[in-house]
Amino acid sequence: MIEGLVETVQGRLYVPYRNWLGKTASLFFRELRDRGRLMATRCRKCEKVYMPPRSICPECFMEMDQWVELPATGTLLTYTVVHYSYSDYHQPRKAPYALGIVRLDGADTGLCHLLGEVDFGKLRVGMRVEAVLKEERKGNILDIAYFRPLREGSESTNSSDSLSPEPRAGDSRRG
Amino acid sequence: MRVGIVAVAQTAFGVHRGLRPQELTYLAVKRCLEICGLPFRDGYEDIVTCSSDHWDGKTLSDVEHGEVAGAHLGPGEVKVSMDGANAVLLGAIKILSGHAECVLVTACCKETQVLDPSVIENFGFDAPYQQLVGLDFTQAAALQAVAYMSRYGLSHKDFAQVAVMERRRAKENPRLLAREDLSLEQVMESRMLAYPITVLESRAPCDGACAMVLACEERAKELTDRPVWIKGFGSCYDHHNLGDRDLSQPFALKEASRQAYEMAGIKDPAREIQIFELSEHYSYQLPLWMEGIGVCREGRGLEVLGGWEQSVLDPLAFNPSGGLLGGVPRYVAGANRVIEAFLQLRGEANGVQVPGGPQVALAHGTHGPAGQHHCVLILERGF
Amino acid sequence: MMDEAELLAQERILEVRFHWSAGPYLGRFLGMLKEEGRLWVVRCPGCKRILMPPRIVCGICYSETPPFPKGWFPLSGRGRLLDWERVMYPQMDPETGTIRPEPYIHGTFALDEGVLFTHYLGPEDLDESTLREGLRVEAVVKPKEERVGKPTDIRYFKLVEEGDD
Amino acid sequence: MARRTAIVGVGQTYHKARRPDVNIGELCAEAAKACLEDADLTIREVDAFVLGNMELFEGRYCQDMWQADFVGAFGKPGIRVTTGGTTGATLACVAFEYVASGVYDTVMALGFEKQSEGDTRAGLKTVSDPLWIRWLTTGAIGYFSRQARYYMRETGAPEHMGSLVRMRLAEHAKRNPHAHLRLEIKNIQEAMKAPYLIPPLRQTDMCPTSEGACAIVVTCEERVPKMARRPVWVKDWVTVHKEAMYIRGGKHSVEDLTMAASRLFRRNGITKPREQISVAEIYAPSTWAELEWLEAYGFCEKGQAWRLEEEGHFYWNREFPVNPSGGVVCTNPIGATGLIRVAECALQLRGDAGEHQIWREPTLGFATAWGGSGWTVAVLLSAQKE
Repeated sequence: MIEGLVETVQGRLYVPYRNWLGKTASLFFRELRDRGRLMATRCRKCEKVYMPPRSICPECFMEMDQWVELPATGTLLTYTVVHYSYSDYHQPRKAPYALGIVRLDGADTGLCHLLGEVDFGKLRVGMRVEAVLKEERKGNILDIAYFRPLREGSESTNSSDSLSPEPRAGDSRRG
Repeated sequence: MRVGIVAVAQTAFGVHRGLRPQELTYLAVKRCLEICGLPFRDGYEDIVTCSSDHWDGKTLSDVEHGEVAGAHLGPGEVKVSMDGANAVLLGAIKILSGHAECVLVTACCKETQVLDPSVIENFGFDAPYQQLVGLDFTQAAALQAVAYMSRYGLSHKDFAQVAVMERRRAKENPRLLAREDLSLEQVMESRMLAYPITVLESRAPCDGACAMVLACEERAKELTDRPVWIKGFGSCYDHHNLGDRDLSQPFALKEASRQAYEMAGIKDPAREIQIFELSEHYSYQLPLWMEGIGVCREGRGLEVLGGWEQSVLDPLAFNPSGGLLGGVPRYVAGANRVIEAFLQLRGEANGVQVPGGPQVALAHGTHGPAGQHHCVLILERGF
Repeated sequence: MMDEAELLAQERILEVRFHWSAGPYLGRFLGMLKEEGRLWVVRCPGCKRILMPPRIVCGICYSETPPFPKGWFPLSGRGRLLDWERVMYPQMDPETGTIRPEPYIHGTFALDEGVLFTHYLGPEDLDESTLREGLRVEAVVKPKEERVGKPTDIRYFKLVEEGDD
Repeated sequence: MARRTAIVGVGQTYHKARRPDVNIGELCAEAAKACLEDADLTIREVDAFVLGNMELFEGRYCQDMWQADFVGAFGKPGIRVTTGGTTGATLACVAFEYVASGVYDTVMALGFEKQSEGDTRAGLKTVSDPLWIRWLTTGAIGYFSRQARYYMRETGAPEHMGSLVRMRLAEHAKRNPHAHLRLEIKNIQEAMKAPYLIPPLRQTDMCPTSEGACAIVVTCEERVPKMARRPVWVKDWVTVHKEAMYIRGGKHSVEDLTMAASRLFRRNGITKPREQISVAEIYAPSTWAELEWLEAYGFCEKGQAWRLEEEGHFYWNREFPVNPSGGVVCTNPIGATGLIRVAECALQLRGDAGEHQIWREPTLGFATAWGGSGWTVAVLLSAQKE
């Protein structure tokens, strides 16, 4: 260090924000929180079903007011395994953890979310997955705990039944 | 009317612990104006700066960058808060509009002063659905890389080879910091960030600034006898929700380059363009962007790059500079692509000059998660 | 409109740590303040104004500033009160997200060397009714062991008697 | 200029203190839709987008990425420009340049702010250099209280002038359905009951923090005949910046405003601004600034503005209407504020301003934005092509 010279100064930005989610997302999260349902919006013009739901169809620039309930099952469009931790506050899990984009059955778009109960080495694009909901839900996207691989033979389960709660510690149902 | 690039300058890219962001911009501006002999402030009617409040840690980051570029009671100033290629694009538009004859374009980012880059990027995802999942741009890129791999049966090793190739070129480029080769093993075994992206396959954060002077045709010819013309440009937004996109298809890049080709009158880019300076922030992006600009078939970018696919294009046409992986700051990135393309067309790309006197070049910049926004410029040698 | 109780918001804190470079100009100003407790400045070689704080280039005449110590000199730290205001509203500190205690008096000073400076006007129990433009002021610098190389190494500016300095 | 450009559509949201029913994207969508409706265009007919706001005010990083899907920018060219307080007007200028360049025919500029989502004062404090006096700055309130004191001292304006300006703006805002603050102020005694922020600046003298968005559509001469609305022609625009203000103190400086206006007027043959210009929508964050800045722009002599104000000269139905929309003091979604000035000016020139339509047949309109370290953007609009 040179005397009489300050080379660097440590500082930070620390500002809290409160972003409103809007009517559409609020309705989606309330349905998810209170009834455990996954609701999507549908464009009357192009008939695309948007999950996560939005109020405006980005392609047609039309307002969407049709709601469609979707099953908890879907297909993995892509995935990654995150190996670094940058913030306990911003990252929902400790690394390593898997992330993916899931297209729920009946939707035209994918939802980006965590993948759980899965061997990282067995992740494949196209694999069938289902949503696992948290028991205590707060009204945000992490009310879905994660998506996990659908076990063979469980495909026939009807939509709302497959919304099984998150397994508790010691829960042996899933082996 | 044509828009000419008459002079360019860059600071060294690296860790500049001893300099403030505006001091970096000043050094680039000073050098650039010296090159073309324009006076400060009075030599140009408009300034386009490019920086970010988040990365400078300061609302109105252009207060400082504008000041050292000569904005005090002089030319107008506007700040582009996205990749630097867009600043060049806006500079060209200002001249085409007739509102300015000469425009100074600057870009600066001091990435190494930010200790939490991923936190900033996390705020780049929409509040309701994507932010809480903890995404940052590396994770979004990794999702794109896997989608690309799985669609065309590519492997991580393929992408690692891109990093090796780029490093081989980067070490010849005196404007970049990298001086040593990387082996495939080194790349593959470097720290995995998010599968399949390792730390050596992602752009190294660094500090730096660049500046360039754009001028209308008449002024450009006065200021230099070797102008480079901006013949065309285009830009395009893709969807924000990652799941709305087919990540293996750079739709927005296809659209941006289509606009640029149309404006430049280019019908067959692979035959008409000799240099492609693309913004690959991660190794997998180089082949993917090559497909996006329409010079090779979908899924064949790696083959063309490796020289295995029959193509009119030499693999050396793509990022002869060594690309961004060798360390070019964000925001500066796209403008740096323009500068490297400019140097190639002028025959001044010391160390990495492509032989044969290239006539036309493409420069590309991208912004947002997994290439949500793309900007493409076509440059032509004007002498 | 939906009942507001049914509308959701998401709270997030943007906390980004920075390692700001102070550069050879401001860094020198801060470093000398820490070292000597004095305000070292430099005159613009072009328009001759004092650059406060020192910076790489004069924003008005575009002359490049010589690096320390050529042309640099310390200010006396004395001057006259130009303007002040009692800040009476709560303000969030963007470095901590906390609300700073109010009120305090914020002063602008014309230093004797012909340059403006701005700082707290103290001490805390200063009687605002005694203030008027043109009063003599002087910087109160923290003792060396408390100085860290920030402008707050000056505790505040205090009023001094005319001719006291 | 390469091509003539005209504003052929404007749209804005109803500005409020909070909009919990919409997220940022949805707020912008409202303005984009209103604008397209006004122009009777579909989104397909818009060739490019110019987007902007204050970067740190909602905390969002590269906000345009999220916004794009909500304003119809998906699959279209676009750029994000952010210049602080002047952002809105800069958006308009960049849109003019996009069209004038001949590259894009029809361009939408859209600015917004959703100030309840962050802390505006903390956001504004970060304008200051983190290593210099960020810990000390008093933000806009300190600045404009000094400005008010300075104006009073220099011109002899009495202390009630701020409230008198506010009464005019309140009257204007009442007539503008989009305005945010719609105070009923019966008389000057009532106006002067408002509490001080820093004397002589009262709460009612300062701009609020609003949520809202504004959009305009700009098109080229060739396309104008096909448009539904009467075009408002863009005559000229100018940007003037000042050096970074390391220390805000001493005399208030308005040289940026003066230089911007004089450049604009000189280039366009305006020698008697108050006679030749029919309406001014100026970006003045406080009532006192409005008075001083009218003088700085050259609309009246120094010290004359408050006297004209006392005579009621600046009301919407009088000789020289200033801020018939209610101005920034009534409505301030920062990233949109400058654009609202341009949009309101265009509405006046078109004769579509409704209850706050100015009385005479307007010819020229003057819109400004102010921000940064003392920056001005000024735009000159014309009802006639020539």
